[in-house]
Amino acid sequence: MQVENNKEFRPKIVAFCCNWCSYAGADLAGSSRLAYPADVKIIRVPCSCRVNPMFILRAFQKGADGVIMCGCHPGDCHYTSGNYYARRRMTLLFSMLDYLGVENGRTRVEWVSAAEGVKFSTTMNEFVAKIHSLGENVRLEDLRCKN
Amino acid sequence: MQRIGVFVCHCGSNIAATVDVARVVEAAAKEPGVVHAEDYQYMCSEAGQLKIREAIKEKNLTGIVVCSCSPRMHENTFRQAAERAGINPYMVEIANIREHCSWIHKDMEEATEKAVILARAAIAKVTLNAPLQAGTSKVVKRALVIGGGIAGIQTALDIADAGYEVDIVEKTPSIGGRMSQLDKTFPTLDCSACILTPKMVEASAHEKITIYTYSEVEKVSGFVGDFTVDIRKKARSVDMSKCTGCGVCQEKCPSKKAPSEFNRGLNTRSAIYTPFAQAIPNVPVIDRENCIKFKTGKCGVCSKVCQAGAIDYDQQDEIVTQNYGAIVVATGFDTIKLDEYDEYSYSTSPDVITSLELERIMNAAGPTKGHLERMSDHKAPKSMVFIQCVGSRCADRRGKSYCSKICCMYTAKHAMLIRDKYPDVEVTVFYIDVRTPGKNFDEFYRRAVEEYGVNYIKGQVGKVSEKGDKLLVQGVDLIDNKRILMETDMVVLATAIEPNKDVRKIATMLTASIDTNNFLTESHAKLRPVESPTAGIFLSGVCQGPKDIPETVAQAGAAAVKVVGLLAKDHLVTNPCVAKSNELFCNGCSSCEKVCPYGAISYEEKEVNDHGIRETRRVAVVNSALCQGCGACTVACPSGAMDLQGFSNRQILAEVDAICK
Amino acid sequence: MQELVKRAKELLADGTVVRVLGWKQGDLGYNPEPAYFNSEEELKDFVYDGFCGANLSKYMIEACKMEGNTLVFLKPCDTYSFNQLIKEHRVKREKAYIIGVGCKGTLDIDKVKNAGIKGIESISQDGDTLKLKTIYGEKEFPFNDALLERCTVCKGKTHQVYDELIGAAEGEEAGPVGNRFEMVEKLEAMSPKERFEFWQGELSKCIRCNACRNACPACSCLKCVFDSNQFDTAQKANVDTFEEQMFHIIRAFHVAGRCTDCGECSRVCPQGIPLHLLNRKFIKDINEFYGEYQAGEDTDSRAPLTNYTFEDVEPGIVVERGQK
Amino acid sequence: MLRTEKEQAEIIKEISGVNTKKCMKCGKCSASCPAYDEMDIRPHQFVSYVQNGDINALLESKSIWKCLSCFACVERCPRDVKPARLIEAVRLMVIRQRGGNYLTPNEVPELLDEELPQQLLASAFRKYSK
Amino acid sequence: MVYSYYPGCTLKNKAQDLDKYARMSAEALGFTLEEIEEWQCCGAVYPQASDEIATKLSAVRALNSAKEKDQDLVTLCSACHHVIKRVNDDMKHVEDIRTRANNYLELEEPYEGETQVLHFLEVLRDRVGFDVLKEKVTNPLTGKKIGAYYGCMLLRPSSVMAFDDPENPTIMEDFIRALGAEAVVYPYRNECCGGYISLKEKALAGNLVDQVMESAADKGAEELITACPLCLYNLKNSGSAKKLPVHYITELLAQALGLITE
Repeated sequence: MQVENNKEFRPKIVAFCCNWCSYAGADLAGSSRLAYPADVKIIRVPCSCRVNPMFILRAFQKGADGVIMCGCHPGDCHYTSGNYYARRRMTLLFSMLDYLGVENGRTRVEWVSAAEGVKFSTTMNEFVAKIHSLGENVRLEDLRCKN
Repeated sequence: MQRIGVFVCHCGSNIAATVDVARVVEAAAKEPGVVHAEDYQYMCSEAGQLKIREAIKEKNLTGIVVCSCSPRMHENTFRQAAERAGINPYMVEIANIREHCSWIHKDMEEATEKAVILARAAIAKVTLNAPLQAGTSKVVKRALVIGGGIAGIQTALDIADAGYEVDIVEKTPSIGGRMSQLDKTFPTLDCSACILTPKMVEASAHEKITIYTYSEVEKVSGFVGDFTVDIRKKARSVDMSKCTGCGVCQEKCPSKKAPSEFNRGLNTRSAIYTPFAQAIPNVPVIDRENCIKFKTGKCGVCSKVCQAGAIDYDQQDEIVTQNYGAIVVATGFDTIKLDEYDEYSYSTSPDVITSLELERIMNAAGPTKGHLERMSDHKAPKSMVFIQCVGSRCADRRGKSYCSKICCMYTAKHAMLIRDKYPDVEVTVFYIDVRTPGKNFDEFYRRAVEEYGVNYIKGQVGKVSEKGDKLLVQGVDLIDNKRILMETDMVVLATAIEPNKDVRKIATMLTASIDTNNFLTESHAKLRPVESPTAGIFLSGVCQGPKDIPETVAQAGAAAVKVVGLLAKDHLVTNPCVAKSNELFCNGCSSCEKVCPYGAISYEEKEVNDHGIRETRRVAVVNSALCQGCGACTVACPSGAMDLQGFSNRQILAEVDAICK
Repeated sequence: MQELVKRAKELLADGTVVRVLGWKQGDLGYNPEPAYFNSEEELKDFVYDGFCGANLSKYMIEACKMEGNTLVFLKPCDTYSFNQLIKEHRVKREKAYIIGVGCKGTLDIDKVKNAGIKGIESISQDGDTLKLKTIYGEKEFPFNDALLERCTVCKGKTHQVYDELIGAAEGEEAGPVGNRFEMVEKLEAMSPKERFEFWQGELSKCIRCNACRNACPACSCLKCVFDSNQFDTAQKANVDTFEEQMFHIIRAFHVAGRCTDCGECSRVCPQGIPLHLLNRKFIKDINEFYGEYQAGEDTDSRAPLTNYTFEDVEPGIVVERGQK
Repeated sequence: MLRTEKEQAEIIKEISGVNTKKCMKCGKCSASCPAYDEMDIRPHQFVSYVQNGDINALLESKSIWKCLSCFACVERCPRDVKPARLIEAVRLMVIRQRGGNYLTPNEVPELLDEELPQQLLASAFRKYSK
Repeated sequence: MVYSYYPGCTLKNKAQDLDKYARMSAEALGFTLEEIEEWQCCGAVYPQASDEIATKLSAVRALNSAKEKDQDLVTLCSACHHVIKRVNDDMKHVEDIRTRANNYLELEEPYEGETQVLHFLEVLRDRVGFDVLKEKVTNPLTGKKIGAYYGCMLLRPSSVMAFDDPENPTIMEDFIRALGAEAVVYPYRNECCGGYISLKEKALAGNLVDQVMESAADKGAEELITACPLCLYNLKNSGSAKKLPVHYITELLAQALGLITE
């Protein structure tokens, strides 16, 4: 069997963006033509607090190499407090994944406002670079591979 | 099974130049459930919408995916198109292949591949969409305007003239704002007070307008159509219903050392004061920090001299709670602090002033009664230097990255007025660029140079230092490539402007978004410039971005029209993408209720039939009129009983799966 | 024990309760199981000893739906679970008559068996020693060496909620107080690769029997998400290699901030997976990030995940901490 | 090895770490410079010369020996361009070439005086020669 | 309190007074300056180019030896302070420089900018406190009108030096007032005297010194103080304008503390 070693690694990256700030920030990055790799695919959610840890695990299950969640800056949530809950949930979830030995760079939270097209783009560029440095996600899928 | 139609937009060349639209159509057509796929030049055009409507009819479509620009742009357009063709508007999903794809990628292969994936995700989502029915909510026919400057006054007048009640909340003791501090206005050199005062009077006399001065917004809850706002009326220590505005109290007040806010600290005022003569209301307030009575318990002069008996030392802050259908933010601006720009000697020399301070000096009601003089020795200057862009266009930590927009014009105005009134004063302006877009603006600047002989030098000043009783300006003339060392009598700094420092607090209360410079964000930079992305919140004046008076007044009117458009409705259609609880899964544990920011979740003891087991259970019930659809509850719920319509667990998972496939 | 039975009979007799929830003698000397006793007669099988580890709080969810009140025996750490269930409206305080029973620590029969003691017929306790009658004769085993892991890090012998106490007193001193985060800390100190291998080894033993879920007093959902169609996870035992870790991560996440650290999950796991280490990781993080919190200490505070402060740490802390 | 001016400009940008495109040509660096009058090419021009690749003129400029390294231009630049770093990079390019030294040990004795502090010699050699 | 102390080349030679009075005063104020062993000259110029590593190493060695003793590092000479503080900032924030410098030095534990660098004046302001200093003054310099000469190197670039407001500093004025004298604030106190170029560009250095002297005299200063041997030399020896006497900060300090007489 031939192993395709040379095949360029094209990571799969899921970005959950809240409708009010980060999705709009991504739109601004677009209309300002601030490029970031096509590996990033955005899913629109009303608020970062809509992001269920199940969604993130499911993404990894289905082969994502990185998952990033973006929301309004703390204090600026369209729904007043959603991102504060999201912040706690993600902090604990990421800590747990780290505890299970999953590389902690595969998950990230960034607060991006509707006016921060530049930040959106630089964040995505950084995150993709980080995922490239980590390589393909195998651990999350492999925790039970000794069948 | 859904019958899905996919419509791929070229957006002229905006999408088609980087995304192979035909390939997207081809790939989409192969997806399960897709029975129709086509592309078109401009999907949002009437012709494009017609294609959607025709396809719905011909192919009996039940779900629509449009691959186009951001849903923030045209989601509504396509929903309406679907509705006109007889299907539920919430059966439409958008794949954003412009802002999130064609505009940020250069490689056609890569962009096309991504567009296909985004289309698949939208198809996967729409497969699970269910028709949603929007409810309605009431509209309170009253508006709140936060800020009583020219922006707030104009907005309030326009709304009130349309027949709706408006309340203005102003933090300082009088309405009038920054404009009341200006002497003349460009480019026509009107007297600022002469054009502002009538508007202030009109606002205070208007039967539909209530003005709360010396008041602040304390708490905001609710949402578009029905906000509940707590307004704190700070204790004025003067009974507004009794005071006649005679002014004797201010004259007799023995504490006269507080720096005058209105005169930018150039002189002092009494502890009981009205900020300026034309103040509205013409009722003073006692500044308790500087009042001898409040500090020591002794004095009480004002109370003794007040014939109306209006002085009330025991007055307390009062909270007024009021409901509003719409809120306009008009909080204005201030100049930045110059502590970190000491190369210009602002903190060491009284003869280095800001432009706003010069306005007060030039004003007949100002600290020098309108006489141009140095604050150090009260001598008339023989030479003056204006420095532009102090703190504007600065990428460093000290200043602001933006152009403050108004400085070039007001500096030309100042230079012109000084040369006009005091022809013997030499006026030099150091500039980086002179920016004069606007009707009659460049002509105005040229008149300053050509008719009034103002000396413009291109080059930012490096240092201003005191030398004897003069100021030494060290700069360069970039055109001549020559050192300039100029002795002058006064230096005026065109200081950058920034949003009022309270705006962040207010934005947080309103959940209105704000940018890194603390300017409030508009819903769309071009198409919705006076609306905040938060429904029911509108923007007026400099709180949204630097602008001059004509622009502010125009925007104030625009904001008023948007408010009137909202208040004219009897009901609003609510967002049907709200949370819904599956009572068979609900444990009644109250987790969801705890995270709901709107108090939209309550509990009922309800008899349920769980696969034959009948029992009474405590179950969560969502009030869809209160729910705003954030989804916090859905994640707090451990059993998955709580789900969000339009963004359901299964819909989002379907998107995840499609993207990761 | 006789005192417990005597009191139970009295309460049944005077109509305070119509049933008793306790432990019943099993078929071996060391496997009592939770049981309802509806009459004085049935109480003859009642047992209370070091092997009555089962936390009866969760059974009260069902008991509360029955006619009449129930007498329940709760050990000190079981009362945390009961309080938590009150907070979540899963049990009704007024439908329970709680006798707080004293606890000397609960025992792990495997520790005895692993020491080479086979063929156990019955066990009795004599001071600090367990006396075992086996088919090979009488054996002795130090009581403390047989304690369940959770009882080596006893969280105290104070009952958080009760109607009366028997064999216990307020302000009683806790049992052995070890550092309950010792193993969590050890894992944290490992490299990601080592941690990964540790968990791979442990979680791969899971047979998805759901014993942990059934025993856990926090896992009280009427319908578990893993049995619902909400997340496409229903009825999928062992289909996907990923789903086991997902199950355990999500299970731990769903009880985060609600888990009282009662240790039932690990106690009942037939494969011996140290599941409590997942829960304790969340407890440790919560304590560090948001301040000390013990679920079940009260019935009205906000749980850490339904609460926030403006100054909460950012999720990036996980990365920053990892770099140290 | 001979380099083109364009290559030299790239080297200067790299070792100085200056992004010349950030300059908005306000002239505040030159306005702040105490040695402005002694310079043939002025601090703000260093930025545009490097940007335009006019390196030969800079290598021959006497300005590189006049810069005081006082960082007034760096401190006051509104765009964080750091012209002093560019001037130093050009000076290094000169002294790293053979014969580019501006100070030789032979000159020293006649420059010395009784009070002259060691650091002046140390700094002069650091600045003027390789 | 014991601080690691980096005197620098000039303080061991032409500027021995600056050094001597500093140590005396330190003891009087209850702290000790402990000279680090085997220090080397810092080079007197901060190398700005990113490809210069060797010229930064002596500063890193000094910083590391303070780190090993778990002490803050105190300097006196403005040039040394400037070089060491900026190199420390590089070691903290510039990965490339940090890696290469550590590769050269092969230390037991890599140096990553852990040491805190303090100027002697910062010790007086932030650790001793000017109010405490004032109490310890036995011989107040009453009646003296003293101008502080900061020069450039202590203040700029402020983002790294973080010494004081770069355009309107006050630390030396507060110091002067603590000693009982009158501080004369004049605009050119933070302008460069041209010390570095005084060897080869005498005319330019002369102009700059004249400007400083004129500015100070204009505001009524009768003498100047400085922390920098190079400034002191240049202010004394360059230019043609009327000269004000120039002293080291520590000389005045020792006088005010009654350790020496004028």
